[in-house]
Amino acid sequence: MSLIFTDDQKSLAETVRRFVAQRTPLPKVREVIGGDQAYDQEVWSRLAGDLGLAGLTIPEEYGGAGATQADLSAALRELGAGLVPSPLLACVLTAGALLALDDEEAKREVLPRIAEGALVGALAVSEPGNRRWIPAEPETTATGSGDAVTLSGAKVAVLNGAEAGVLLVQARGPQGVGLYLVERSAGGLTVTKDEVVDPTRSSATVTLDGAPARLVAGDAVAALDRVADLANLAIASEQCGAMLACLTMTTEYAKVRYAFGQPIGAYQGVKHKLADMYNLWALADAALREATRAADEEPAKLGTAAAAARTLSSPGYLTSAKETMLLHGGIGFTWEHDAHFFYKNAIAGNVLAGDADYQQDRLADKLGV
Amino acid sequence: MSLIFTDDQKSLAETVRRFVAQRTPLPKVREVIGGDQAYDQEVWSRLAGDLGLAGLTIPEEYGGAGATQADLSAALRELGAGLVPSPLLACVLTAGALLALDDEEAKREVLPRIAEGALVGALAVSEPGNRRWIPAEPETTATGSGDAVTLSGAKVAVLNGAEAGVLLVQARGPQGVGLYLVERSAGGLTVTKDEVVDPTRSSATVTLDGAPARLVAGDAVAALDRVADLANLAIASEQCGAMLACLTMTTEYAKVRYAFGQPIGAYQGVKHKLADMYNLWALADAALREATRAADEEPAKLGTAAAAARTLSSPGYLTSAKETMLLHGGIGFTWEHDAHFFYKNAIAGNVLAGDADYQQDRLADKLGV
Amino acid sequence: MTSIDEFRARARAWLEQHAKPFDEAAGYDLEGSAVPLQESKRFQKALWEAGFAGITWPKEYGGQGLGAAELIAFNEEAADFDLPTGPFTIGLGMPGPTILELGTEEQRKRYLPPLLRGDEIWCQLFSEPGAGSDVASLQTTATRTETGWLINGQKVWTSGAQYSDFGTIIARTDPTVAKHRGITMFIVDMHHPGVTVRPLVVATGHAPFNEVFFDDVEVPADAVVGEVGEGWGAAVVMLRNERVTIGAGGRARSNPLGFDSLVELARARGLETDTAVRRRLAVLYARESALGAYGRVLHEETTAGVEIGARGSAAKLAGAELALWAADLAQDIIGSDIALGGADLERVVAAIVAAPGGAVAGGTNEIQRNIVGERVLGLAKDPGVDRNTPFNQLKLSR
Amino acid sequence: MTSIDEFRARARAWLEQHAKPFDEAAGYDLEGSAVPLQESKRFQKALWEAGFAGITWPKEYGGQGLGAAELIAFNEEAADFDLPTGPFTIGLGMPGPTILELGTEEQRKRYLPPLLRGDEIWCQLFSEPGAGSDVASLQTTATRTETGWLINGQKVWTSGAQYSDFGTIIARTDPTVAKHRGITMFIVDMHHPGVTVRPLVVATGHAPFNEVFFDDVEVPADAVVGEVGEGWGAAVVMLRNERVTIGAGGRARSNPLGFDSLVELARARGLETDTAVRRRLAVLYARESALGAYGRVLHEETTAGVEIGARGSAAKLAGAELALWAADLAQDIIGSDIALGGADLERVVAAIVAAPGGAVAGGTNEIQRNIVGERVLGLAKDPGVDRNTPFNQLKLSR
Repeated sequence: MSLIFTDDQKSLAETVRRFVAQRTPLPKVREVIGGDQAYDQEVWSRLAGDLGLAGLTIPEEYGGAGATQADLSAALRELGAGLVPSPLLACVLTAGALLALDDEEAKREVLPRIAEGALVGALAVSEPGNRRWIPAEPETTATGSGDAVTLSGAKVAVLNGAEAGVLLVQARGPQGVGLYLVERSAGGLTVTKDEVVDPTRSSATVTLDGAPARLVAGDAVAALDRVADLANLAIASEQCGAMLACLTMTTEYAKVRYAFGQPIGAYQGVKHKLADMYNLWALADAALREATRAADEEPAKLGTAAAAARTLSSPGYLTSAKETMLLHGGIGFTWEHDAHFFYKNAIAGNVLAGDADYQQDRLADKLGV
Repeated sequence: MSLIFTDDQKSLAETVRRFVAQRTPLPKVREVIGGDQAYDQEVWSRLAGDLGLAGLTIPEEYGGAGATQADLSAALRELGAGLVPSPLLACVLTAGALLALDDEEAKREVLPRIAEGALVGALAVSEPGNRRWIPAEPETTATGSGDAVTLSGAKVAVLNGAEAGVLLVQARGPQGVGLYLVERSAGGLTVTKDEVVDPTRSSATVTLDGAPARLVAGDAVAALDRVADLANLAIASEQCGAMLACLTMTTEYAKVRYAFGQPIGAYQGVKHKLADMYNLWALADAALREATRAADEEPAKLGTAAAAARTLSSPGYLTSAKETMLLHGGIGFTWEHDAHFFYKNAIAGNVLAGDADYQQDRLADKLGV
Repeated sequence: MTSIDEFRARARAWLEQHAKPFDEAAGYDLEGSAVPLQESKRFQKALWEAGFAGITWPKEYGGQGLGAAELIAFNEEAADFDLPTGPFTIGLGMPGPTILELGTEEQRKRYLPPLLRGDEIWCQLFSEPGAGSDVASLQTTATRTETGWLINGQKVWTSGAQYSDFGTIIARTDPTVAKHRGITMFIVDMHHPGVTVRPLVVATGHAPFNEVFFDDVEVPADAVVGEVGEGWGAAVVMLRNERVTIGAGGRARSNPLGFDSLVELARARGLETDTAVRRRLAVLYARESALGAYGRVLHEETTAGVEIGARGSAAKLAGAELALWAADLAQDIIGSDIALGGADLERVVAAIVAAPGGAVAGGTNEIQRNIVGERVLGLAKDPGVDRNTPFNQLKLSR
Repeated sequence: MTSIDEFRARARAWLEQHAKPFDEAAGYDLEGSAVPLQESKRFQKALWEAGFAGITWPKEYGGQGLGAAELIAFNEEAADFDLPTGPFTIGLGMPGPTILELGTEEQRKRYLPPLLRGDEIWCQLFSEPGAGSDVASLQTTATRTETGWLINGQKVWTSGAQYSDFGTIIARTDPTVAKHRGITMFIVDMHHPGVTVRPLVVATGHAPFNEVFFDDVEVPADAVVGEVGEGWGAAVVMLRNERVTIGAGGRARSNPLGFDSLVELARARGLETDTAVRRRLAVLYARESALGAYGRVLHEETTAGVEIGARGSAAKLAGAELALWAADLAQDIIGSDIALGGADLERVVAAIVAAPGGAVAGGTNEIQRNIVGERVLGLAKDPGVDRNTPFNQLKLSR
C-alpha cells in the first residue's frame, strides 16, 4: 500500500464530497447548529447507512465493511472540510475500543447496531479537574460484580454523550481500571449537554450515581491506547480536510478581492502566508498518509505515526483557521462569513481527545525519548 | 527623568559612535578578532580613559564619574552596534558587585583602578555541569579564615577571565556563599582561554587549587542579584545597539539590491520582515529605556524591568541577526560580509549571563508568578 | 505647586467625587452598552462644566485652551477611573479634531461646543465592504444637486452609528480622476430618513459595529469638510489618530488576554508552578510592558516636539501580534476546557475568538507592516500600485 | 522474483561488497573533501562497470537503459551506504540530464559516457554576485567571435569548480531583448587559462563553494546547449532538478540538527526528562518525519504519472524552515555552553551557524513562497515585475 489514494479511496472521497455539497453544505450546517439538535438526523442516517461510514472500519463479522483506516480517513477529510456535525467520531472511538477488548458478547451486541447507524456510542474517559484526556487513575469507581456492577463518578467532555444510546465508561473497579458499558436509560445516569465553543460538536457532562453497568472483558489500558491512536487518525483526517478547505477558501478570496488595483494574492504579504498555509496542510497531510499506511500495514508504527500526524494537524489547522480570518480582513470576522466556524472548530479540535501537551508527551513516550 | 535621551546622553552616544567609526570600525574589528588578543588594548585605553566608560557608573568617591545607568546604556548601545571587543561588560559587573557589597577597603583598592582602565575585573560564578549562570549552591569552596583563605573549584564561562587582573569568585565558605577577590597572579589559579563561537567576546575556564583569596564583606546573594540586574541592563543595551545595526544594514541593502527590476525592499516578503525587525528593536528598546529609568529612579522596579528588557532583547537580536543573514541572501552567508559576526554575537549573547530559561524563570520570580 | 500640579490635583479631586474607580472585575463590555446613553451624556456635560472636556481645544469652541501637559495630567489621573464617556470617544478623537483643523468657522461654532458638552454624538464613516485596507477605493458617491449633494452607498464597521447624531463621511465626488483625488469629506446628519443603520454581528455573536446604508441622503453645500476633492487628506489625518488610539494600551488591566488575567487563569488551574507556563507568562509580561513603554516613548517624543511619524502603526501592529500570541497562551493554559464555555472562561474565550478581528480593525497587520516599512524605514513602495489610474478605470473587487 | 527485485538484490550485493556502510558517527563533511578525488573517480568507474551508473540513461550514451523502478530500487539500497560519489552529484543531476534532453547528438556522445565512467567531473555556473534570486538578470556576457564565443564575467556559489573538467554556464548573448530571452547556455572547459577559481569562505569558516572568473574565455560554436537565446529554458529545467534534490531529505541520520542528533544532545545534558525539551523533540520528530513522508508522496505521485509541478519548492521551503527551527531548539538544549566551542558540540554549532545559509542556497524562502503561491496555488504574479523590459534598460543592483 502506498501513501497516495487508491482508486477506491478517490471514489469514496468523491462520493462523500458530493453528498456534503448536496445535502449538508455550509449554509445548511449553519441552520442545524443554530437549532436544538447536535446534528441533522437524516444526514447522519445517510452517512451511516447509505454511505456506510458508521461501520466502515468495523469488521464484516460485526456488520461492518471491514475497510481500512486509510479508507475512513479519506471520508473523514471530506466531513472535516464541510464541518459536518455528526456522531461519527464518537462511534469510531467507541467501536474501536470494543474491538480492542476481548468481550465477544459485547461486540456482537453493540457493534452491528453502531455499524448500521442505529446506535450512537460515546466514550466517557475525561474527569473534572484532570487535564489528561484519559486519566491514568480514574476517580470514577465501579463496585459490585457480575450483573450487579454500578458506577459512580463524573465524566466531562463526553463527545456526543447527550446523543449516545450507550456509553463506554472508564472506571476503577476491584480488578483495576476497566471499561464499562452503561445504557443511556440506566438509573443514576445524568447527562447534561455542555455549552460549547464549537457548535459543530456536541459534548456532555456525565454523572454516574450508582448507575448499573457491565464490565467489558479485556485489557482496558491497551484498548484505550488503541483508542488514542484512532482518535489521532480520525481527528487529523478531519483537520486535514478542514485545513484544505480554509486554504482553498482563502486562496479563492485572494484571487478575487482587489486592493490597490491588484488581487490581494499578488502581494507577497498575502501570497507568502498562503504558501505557509499550503505547507502546514501538505506536511500534516503527508504525516497523516504515513499514519494511515502504518495503521493498515505496520501497526507497530501506528502510535508514533498517528501522534506525529496529530501533533502537526491540530496546531496547523489552528494557524490556518486564524490566518483565514486574518486574510479575509473585516469580512472574515463577520458572523455571516464561515471563517469563524472553522476557527472555533480548530480551537476546540486542538484539545479534542487530548491537548497539545498531552499529544506531545504521548509522542515523546512512544519515541522513547 | 524620562524615557527619551537627555542632551547629555545624546552627546555621549554621539561621541562613542564617532570613536567607534574612526578607531574601531568593523574592518578593524575583523583584524583584532583574527589575532591573538581579546581586544585592541589601545582602543580599550581610549574607551576607558578618554571616554571614561570604565568608571562611568562608579561613584566619584571611588574615582568614577557617578553617572546614571541610562548614561552607560547610551554608550553600550554604540559599542554593541559596532561589535567592539572590550572588557567593559566584565568591568561593569565586577564593579557593580563590589559596590553592592560592604567592604570599604576592597572598594577603595579595586574600584579606582577599574575606573581608570588600569585593571580589568572578571566575575567568576558559573560552574561546570550547572546550567544556571549563578549557582544557588556553588561547589567551589573557600577554606581558612582571615589572611589565610584559599579557594578550590572550577569556574566556567568567565568573561574576560584571561585578561583580568583580579577575579571576583563566588564560593561557599564557612559562613555560607560569599564573593572572594583573587589576584591574577595567585598561586593555584589556572586560567585557560576558551574557544568561543563569538570572536568578539573572550571567555575563560578557571580552576582554583588552593588559590589565596580574600572574602569581600557583605551580602553576596544580594550583590549577585544586583549583578544580574546590571548584566541584563548592559547586555540589553549592547543588543539593542546591535539590533539597530542589523536593521539599518539590512534596510540599506533592501534599498540598493535589485531583483526582478525592483529594489528588494519593495517586495512585501522583504518589507514585512524588516517591519517585524523594526518592532523587535522598538519594543526591546522601549523596555530597556524603562529599565534604565527604573534603575536610576525607582530601584524597586529594576529587577523586573531589566529582566523584561533582556527577555526581549536577546531573542529579538537573535531573530534580527538571523534575518539579516537571510535577507542578504547568499552574500550574507559569506565570511566577507559582517552578518555572520552579528549572528554569532547574538547566539552567544542569548546565553550570556544566563540563558533564556534562566532569564524567564528569574522574571517570573520577580513578578511573583 | 506648579499650575500643572494644581490642575492635576483639581482633576483628581473631581474624578474622585464624580467618577467610579476602575473596576478590574467588571471587565470589558463587548457591545459598549453597559451604561445608558443618557448617563454618558450627563457625565460628559459634567466633565465639560468642570473644565475637563476639550482641554487643549480653543475656548471659542467650548474648549479649555490649555496645553498638552494638562491633557496628559488629566489622562494619567483618569486612568484609575472608569469614565462612562465611550460614546464620545470617536467624536472627540476623530471628527472633532478634523473639524477643528479643517472645518469652516461656522462648522466649528456649530458642532464643537455641543460635542464637548455631551449634547451630540458623532461617528465616522470610512470603510466599505469593497474597500477595506484600500480605503481610498471607496464606492459611495456624492453627486451635486442644486443645493448641495446627494449621498448613495454603503459603509461598514461603523461604531456607534445607532446612537450618533452626526457622522463624517467620505464619498466619491469625481470618478474620473485618480482614486485619492476624487474624494470629499462631508458632515452627515445621521437622523436623515435615507440613513439606515443595521447592527453587524461578528464572530463572537456580539454586534459592536454597524452597517450604514445611504439612500439619496441630501446634505447641504456647507456640509463639505475642507475642500471638494480634498477628502483623502482629511481622512488620512483621522486614520492616523485612529491608529495611535488603537495601538496604545500596553498593560490594560481589563484585558482578558493580559498578563494579570492570564496569571489568574493559570493559578485557577494550578499551573502557576508549571515551568513552561511560568516562562511564557514572563514573556507575556515583558511584551506587554514593552508595548506600554513604547507608547510612552512615542508620547514623550510627541511632547518633546519629535515627529513620531508612522510609528503609531508599529505600536498597532505590535498590539495585534501580542493579542494573537496571548490568545495562544490562554488556550494552552485552559487546556481541554477551552471547548466548554465555562462561566469563568467566558470573557477569555470571547477574547480569543475576537483576537483575529482585533488584529484587522483599524488596518490589517499587512497594511501596518507596509506603513512601517515604507514610512518608518523608507523602503520603496509596493510595485505596480495604482495611485494614478482614474478611479473609473480601476480594478476593484468582484 | 521480479526483474526489479532481482536488480535490487544484485545492487545490494554489489554495494555490500564495494561500498562502506553509512557511518552515523562520521557525520557530514562541510568541504566535501574527505575522500580523495581519485578514489571518487575510481568508485564511479566501478559503479558504471557494474551497471549502476546512468540507470535510466540510454545505452548509446553509456547508460543502462532501464526504468525509474530500477533507479528507485538502487537509490533505496544505496541509502544505507556511504558512496564517495559526491563530486559527480552535480554532473549527473544537472548538466548531464540537460545535455541528454537538449544537447546535440555530438554533445551527448562526447560528454555523457566519460561523465558516467567517472572520467570527467562537471559543475554548473548560474548564480552571479548581482543576480541571486533573480538568476535571469545575470551579467556575464558571451559575445560572438569568428569561430565561436568569448565569455566574460563572474559566477559564484559554484560547488566543485576547483576540480571540475567542464561546466554548463549561462551567459547573456543579447542585451537588447527581455532578460529571459537573451540568455544562452554553453559548455565551458574549466581548464581554459581564462578561467580562475577562488574558494569562497562562508560564515562557518569553511569554503564549500567557489567564485569563478571568466576572462576572455573562448568556446567553440558547437558549445551551445540547445539554441542561442534559449538558455533560460534550459536553466529552468536544471534549477527545478536542483530544488527537488535540495528539498528532499527528511530524517537524514547524519543531520546534526536532526531528531536523533538532538535527542542525543539532550540526553548528554540530562534534559531527556525536561518536559518542555521532550515536547519540542516530539514536535521535531513530527516535522522531520512529515517532511520525509511529503517527499515520498511526491515521489509516488511522480511514479504514478502525476505532475508534481512546483511542489518541490514547498519541500525545499519546509526543509529550510525546519532547519532554522531545529537550530533554535539545539541552542536551547545546549544552553550557556553554546558560547564555547566544546568538541562534542562542534558539528551542532557549525550546523547552527550554517542554518541561514542552507535556507538561502537553491533559492531563498521568499522565492520558494512565491513559487508555491503562484505555481501551486495559482495566485497572481507579483505586480510590476520586469518580464518584458529589455535587459539593457533594466534596473539592476548597484
